[in-house]
Amino acid sequence: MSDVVRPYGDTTGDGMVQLSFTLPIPHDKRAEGAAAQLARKMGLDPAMVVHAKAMGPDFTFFVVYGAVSHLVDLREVEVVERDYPLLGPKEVNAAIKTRLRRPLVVVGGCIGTDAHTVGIDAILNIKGFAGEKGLEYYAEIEVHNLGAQVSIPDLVERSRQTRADAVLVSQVVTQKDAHLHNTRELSAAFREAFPASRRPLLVVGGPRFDEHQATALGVDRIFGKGTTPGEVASYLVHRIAPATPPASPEHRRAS
Amino acid sequence: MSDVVRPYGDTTGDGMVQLSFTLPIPHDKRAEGAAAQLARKMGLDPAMVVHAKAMGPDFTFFVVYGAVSHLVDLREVEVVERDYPLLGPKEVNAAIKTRLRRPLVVVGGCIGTDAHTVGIDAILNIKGFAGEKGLEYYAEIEVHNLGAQVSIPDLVERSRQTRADAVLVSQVVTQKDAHLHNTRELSAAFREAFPASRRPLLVVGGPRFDEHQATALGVDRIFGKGTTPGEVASYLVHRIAPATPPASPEHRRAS
Amino acid sequence: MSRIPTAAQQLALDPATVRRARALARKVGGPVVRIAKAHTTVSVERATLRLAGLAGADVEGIPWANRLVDVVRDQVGLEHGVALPVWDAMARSGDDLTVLAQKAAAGSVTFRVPDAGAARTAARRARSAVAQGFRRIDRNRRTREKLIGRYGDPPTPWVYLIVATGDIYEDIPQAQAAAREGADVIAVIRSTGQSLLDYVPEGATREGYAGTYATQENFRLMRAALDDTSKELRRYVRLTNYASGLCMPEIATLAGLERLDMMLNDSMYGILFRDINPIRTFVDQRFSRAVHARAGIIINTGEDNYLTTADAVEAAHTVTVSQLLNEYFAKEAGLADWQLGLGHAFEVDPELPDSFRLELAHALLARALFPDAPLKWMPPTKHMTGDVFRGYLLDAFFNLAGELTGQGILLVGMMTEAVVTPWLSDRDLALQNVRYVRNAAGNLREDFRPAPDGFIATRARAVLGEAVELLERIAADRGNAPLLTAIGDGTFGLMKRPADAGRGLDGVVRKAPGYLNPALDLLAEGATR
Amino acid sequence: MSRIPTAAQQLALDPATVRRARALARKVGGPVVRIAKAHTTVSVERATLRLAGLAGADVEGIPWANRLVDVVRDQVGLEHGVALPVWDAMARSGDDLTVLAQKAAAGSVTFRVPDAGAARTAARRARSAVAQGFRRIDRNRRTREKLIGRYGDPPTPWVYLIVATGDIYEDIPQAQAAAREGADVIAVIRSTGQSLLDYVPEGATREGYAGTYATQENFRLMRAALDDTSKELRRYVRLTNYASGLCMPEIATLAGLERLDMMLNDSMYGILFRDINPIRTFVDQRFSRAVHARAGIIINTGEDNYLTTADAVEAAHTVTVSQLLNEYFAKEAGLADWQLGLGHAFEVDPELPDSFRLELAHALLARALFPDAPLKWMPPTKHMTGDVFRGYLLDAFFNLAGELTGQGILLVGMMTEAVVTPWLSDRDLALQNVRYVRNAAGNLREDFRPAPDGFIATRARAVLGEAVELLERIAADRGNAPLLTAIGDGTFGLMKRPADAGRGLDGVVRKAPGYLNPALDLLAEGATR
Ligand code: B12
Ligand code: B12
Ligand SMILES: Cc1ncc(COP(=O)(O)O)c(C=O)c1O
Ligand SMILES: Cc1ncc(COP(=O)(O)O)c(C=O)c1O
Repeated sequence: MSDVVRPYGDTTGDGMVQLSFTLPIPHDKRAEGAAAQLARKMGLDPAMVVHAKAMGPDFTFFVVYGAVSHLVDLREVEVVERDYPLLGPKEVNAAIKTRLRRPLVVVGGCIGTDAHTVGIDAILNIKGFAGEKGLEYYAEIEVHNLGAQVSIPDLVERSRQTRADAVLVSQVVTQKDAHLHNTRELSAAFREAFPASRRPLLVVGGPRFDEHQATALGVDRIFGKGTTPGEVASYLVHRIAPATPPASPEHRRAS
Repeated sequence: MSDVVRPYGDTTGDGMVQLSFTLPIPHDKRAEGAAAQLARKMGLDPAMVVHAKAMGPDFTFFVVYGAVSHLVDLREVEVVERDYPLLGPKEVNAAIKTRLRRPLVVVGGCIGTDAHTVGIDAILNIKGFAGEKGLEYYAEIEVHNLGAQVSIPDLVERSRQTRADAVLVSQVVTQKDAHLHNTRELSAAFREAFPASRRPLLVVGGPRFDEHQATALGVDRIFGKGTTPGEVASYLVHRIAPATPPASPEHRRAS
Repeated sequence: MSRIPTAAQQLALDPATVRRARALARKVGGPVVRIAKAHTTVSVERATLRLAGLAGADVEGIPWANRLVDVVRDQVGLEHGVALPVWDAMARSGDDLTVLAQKAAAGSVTFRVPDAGAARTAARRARSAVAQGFRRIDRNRRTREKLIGRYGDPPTPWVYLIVATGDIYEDIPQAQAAAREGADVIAVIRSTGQSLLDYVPEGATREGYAGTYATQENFRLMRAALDDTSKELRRYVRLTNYASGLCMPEIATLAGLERLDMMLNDSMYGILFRDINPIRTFVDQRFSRAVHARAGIIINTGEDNYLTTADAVEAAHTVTVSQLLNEYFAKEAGLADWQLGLGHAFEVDPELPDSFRLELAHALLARALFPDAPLKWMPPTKHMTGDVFRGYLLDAFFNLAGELTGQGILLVGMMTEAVVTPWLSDRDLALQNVRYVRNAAGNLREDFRPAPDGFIATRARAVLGEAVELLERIAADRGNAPLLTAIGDGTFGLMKRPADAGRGLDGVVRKAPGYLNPALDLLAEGATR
Repeated sequence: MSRIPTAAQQLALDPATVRRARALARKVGGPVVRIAKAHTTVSVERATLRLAGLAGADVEGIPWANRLVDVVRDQVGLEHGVALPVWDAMARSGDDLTVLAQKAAAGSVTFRVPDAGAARTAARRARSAVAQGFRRIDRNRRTREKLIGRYGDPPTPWVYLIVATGDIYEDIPQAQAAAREGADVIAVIRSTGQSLLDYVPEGATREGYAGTYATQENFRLMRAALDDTSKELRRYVRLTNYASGLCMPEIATLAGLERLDMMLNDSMYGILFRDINPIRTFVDQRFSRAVHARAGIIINTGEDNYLTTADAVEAAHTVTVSQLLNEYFAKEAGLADWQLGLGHAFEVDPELPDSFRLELAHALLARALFPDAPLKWMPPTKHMTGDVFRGYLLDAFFNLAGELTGQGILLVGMMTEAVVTPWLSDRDLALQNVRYVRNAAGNLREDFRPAPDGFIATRARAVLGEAVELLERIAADRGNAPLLTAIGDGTFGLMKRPADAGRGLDGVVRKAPGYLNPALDLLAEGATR
């Protein structure tokens, strides 16, 4: 397989894609031209405006098909690959027991006004997700699931009280980038509340996060849709109870 | 309304669009990254890969949502506007009678291997389209509908025999640009067979043509999806029996 | 054309079992009503003031109703209600309500619980002031009835669409566009987090997340816009919002005052999904339902929510139990059958064999149990994915189930359910879906005849059986409010919510013997003065 | 689970009317069969040579079969068939068939119509050569039966998917992908224009427009690829192509030789939609159907095509008439009920009220009239638009109708119908649609009980009535082939096709008394030598 590919409609290299959008203009010939203009700006050539429908007097909906000229260079794809070994519950427990020599403490919840707990529960509750048990199931992990709509000050407070090793936060509502704002606030608050060396690991998750943005948002790791508890547990072990301690101590608290 | 607009999801200016395509690569994290890369190249930022599905071992289908940064400039939209008055059947007949003083002869059909006659029939047959009668209904228009899969030499021949004023050709199959190839062949053949001054008007139509391409394809006019017979009749009168004869005689035959 | 058998006939439900289910709901709900009657809450008291015309907020946006109730509570407590102290103070100072609130907020009013003549005066004046609010609510109800009389009511299921931009000024054109495309009901979704605010924001708002704040002014703006559209379309377009969260009674009141037509209002949603204290919820709920009853507002209950966390097959009977409880509480508060938009949803895992027939079974069961209620039928959400094509397909079958089982209110599903709050085009496409299904296959109901011994009827009877069992298990508790015990034990939606915890508990006050609330009186009496 | 009544019971069809309809089809079809028996065509003769093993083409790509038949025809005419002159010449020269064809093309062979002993020798040798072809066809049939025996047959409706890239090497992976996703049948759509070619192209091809050329090599490549996939999936994946156009008999033969499993093969499609001469069509068709019968191939007829030009409600009865005629011609040619994939389609205007129920009525009527035929159910095409979401929705209801009415072969609809020939992803999405509908709602058939006096049954009976009327009108013609008159008058699909015009007429030859065609004999006798 080549490293450079194009979208595939029914023939290798045809570059075909489907597109739909609304323009805030009435439906007429000009509107169809405007739709074609946008499609061309997106790289479709030719762009076939195959459907246009007035939605009231001020908006028009379009469906466009066409070939894009862009090439996808697979060598340039950046993927947040799993950079830690995937462990089973037994291995996780054993690692914590032998290396950390105390339970690993996790505090979790949905911050801000977000009340979508199904995702964080999938990671934390015994019931788990996709056939894997959640972190509560791990004998060596102590889980404090604070549930929905936890305020950031409360979260900081509980992390302090419980001497949390890691704080796990879920954000599902993304309208107006709510998840990004909240995550930035979260990391700012923890940076303010803890000296770098004692700050718990900050892990956020939710279906619409871009996993590359961890650094930009000031957190240690982002988990996207379909995450399983085992991945999270393995990551926590890797960061908090690593096989060989990390070269630079980073921001791990003294245990 | 401003002259510059952006796609509209649920808020003015949000730029949101929906996109779907297939990449010829197996479904894994890299594939999702590749999909995001393509979306970014198309101008989506952020690009949310909201769905990815393996289609067998070699292909992956994606649905992407996101905001495009492109602006649509309505002033730059080119539209093939109707540059002739829309006439009713009575007016068309009267114009031909008084100005041409003989019936206007039209030859039509589907060329090449295309057998989709519904479109050309909609324009030519009495039954018509969208409530408008077809050209056969016009007393002053003489219609020769040759039907499906007419070869270009046959079409040239029949145009000569009938002394056609206009040749109307439909092309519905567009796979591998069949319609474009056929149209180019058509115009080449007519240019070869007729002196410029006697060449019949060449009109092509079909649902997937780009109306701007007439000159590029060497024809006089292109009609797209939803064309009605009245539009075509009005155009023919405008070109063949104009109110004031065109400044330069162009390629009209002596009558 | 042959007559369509009723849902109960189609399912061959045993009438004795149905009666038993209702009796159990009453048995379980009764003690909770007694508790609700014995308490008031800050929001009930604020709602009373709002009925009397108190509006507006201080510079920080805290409503005068909150400021006033807080001061009264600080000074004399709320166990006698806010009416006596407030109208007593007004009688003494001659201030109007707003001025009094402002002065109180500034710390310059001293309240007392009046007695004897002063109490009678205060009570009389309070009643007369609050009655004005009810008269406005009554007028709104008559206006609605007049408009519906003029335009006629749309056929069921009513097409119910949401707008959720967060900005009332984007919501309005989107709502109007949706109405033009065929929506019978527009719901303005609330901003995340509003349910936990212990005050109702003021004014027109543009900054909600995933929804728009419920404010009196937003209500007014949207109702006025939809009135315009109703006129244009010659079809009365209903408006919906949420009487839930910590301000349920006040929002119910504002809905009545601004002629909203439907309100989301569930007896347990706030408890389970917002961790609001159970007592607070039941007290607030009883007040708000009485207001809805008066205002001619249809409530929509929230059973669909259970199925977003629990499995729709395993937990099907919890939906039925909740519907029975919602019905009991609603009727107790004065609502009529036609006002009960009992909720349920199309949430069976689409991968399950016969999933569509399971949906039909569940939907028919609700139809059979509540033949006169305009059931609110909620679309697939949990099993929606980013595959918007598949989403459009599931929504079509949801629409079909709605038609085949005679649902009353069809909350139209969006293909982008798993992606974004609905776009303008999502709504347009969704309505096209509804229209096609209804027009092409709506009458298929005549040809749909599940056999009494068939898969569908058998499943429906099984769910009813499980519901009765669950109610029996709850009723078997020997405590003085078995339902509260059950809620505390995690019986519903797997959430444990003990009666002595949860948000808003500090806003609950046990009534003293002299407690007075003219709103409750006017509601109970159906009086206008 | 209660028993599902048959379609005929559900519709309360009058058995006498059904019998009358069949009798009329026989009356109308009979004279055409007599005409077909009295003629041969160039393609029938070429097919005979192909059965005897003649393959390959000259440098210009003209098949040796064409070259040889043309020379024979030039020299001695075809009224005695090609077999006698050809095997006579071979007997004389000792050449094999290919060498003879090459020499003939080079002009170095002189043909004659042998008589007496020479004729008997030629006839014997011809029969023995052609019989080899049939033995190969018979072996293929046994192989198919063995594979199906091994893997079992999929439940109906069989999922039928098209590939249409124009390039056999793109088609193959797409077909395999489709099979993996659940296709039971793969159809390779032909290039536009192939039907008007009076020869079958040779070799693997990559340059078709909107379809791939039907060639023996393409057949072989695709069948081999699908055999691999069948093995991988442990499910026999059927392969379909088109026995239509000017080379219908040859393509039918190649299909038998390469173990294709189904063939599009309609008695009137070529006449109406390709302006192929009616006599040519009926002669070619009779031969090709006899080959299909022998090969165990299921034919698919093309009634769906009428509804792309005519209105599906107005013209519903023409579909029924054509189905009855196709049945008559098919049985006359030796096909069994299980081989009759009679066509019909979901093409009612979706804007019409009750459009879905009209579809159900039409589909049930076909089911009732042909209870043992594996009806081929075609998806919406005419009313598909560029709105791919709406398209996906219509396809879902098409799938549902297929399940509710027990169709045999489900030609899966594509959301991009009005846009492009199907993309890989269209097929994947389409299969997901089928799977959902089948899994979620397939058993809804048990709950679907149109009342005998209801909309659906009434409509079905009305269509049958109109069909009988139309057949009566055709039969009333006093000419010697009323069906040909009717076709000439534009009775079907509004197209006038007189018997003495149309493409391929010059390839029709009236048989002389001594006409010999060992293929026809072997077919008639069911013999293997
Ligand atoms: C269930 C649900 C609800 C339930 C929530 C119940 C509950 N207790 O959680 C109820 C009915 C209460 C609800 C309410 C609302 N909802 Co809601 N809801 C959904 C729904 C249908 C499913 C979400 C879900 O449970 N997914 C399943 C879980 C397992 O997936 P997940 O969250 O992605 O989690 C996985 C990964 O992301 C990851 N992960 C997630 N978090 C974390 C955290 C960590 C640390 C890690 C490591 C991993 C991780 O691991 C999980 C397992 O793989 C979605 C639509 C959909 N189909 O997606 C809408 C949706 C999320 N809801 C939405 C909205 C807007 C609301 C409301 C705000 C609407 C309103 N205004 O009233 C309300 C209010 C809620 C609030 N205040 O936040 C929108 C959000 C739009 C957006 N993109 O901004 C959605 C997308 C629907 C829509 N299209 O409008 N909702
Ligand atoms: C009906 C139909 C058929 C019928 C045609 C019957 C007939 N006598 O025409 C039948 C069943 C025979 C058929 C066969 C095939 N079809 Co077809 N068919 C269609 C279908 C469903 C509708 C087309 C139609 O009638 N539209 C209605 C008319 C009124 O619209 P119109 O053509 O756009 O015409 C309007 C304008 O465009 C304009 N116009 C058109 N021509 C002209 C000419 C002039 C001079 C003017 C002024 C205006 C004008 O005015 C008309 C009125 O507004 C489309 C799918 C779809 N829903 O669009 C596929 C479609 C066109 N077919 C297609 C294909 C591939 C085929 C086949 C080649 C498949 C095969 N390999 O076997 C065959 C073979 C046909 C051939 N050799 O060409 C493809 C084309 C793909 C592509 N873009 O290249 C389509 C899009 C389906 C698909 N997605 O695969 N088909
Ligand atoms: C009954 C009910 N109340 C309220 C809400 C809204 O939630 P919130 O209280 O977060 O506004 C919902 C959610 O749809 C609901 O179903
Ligand atoms: C019965 C039948 N034959 C043949 C065809 C194919 O057309 P063509 O002959 O152009 O290949 C069709 C079209 O779908 C058909 O239905």
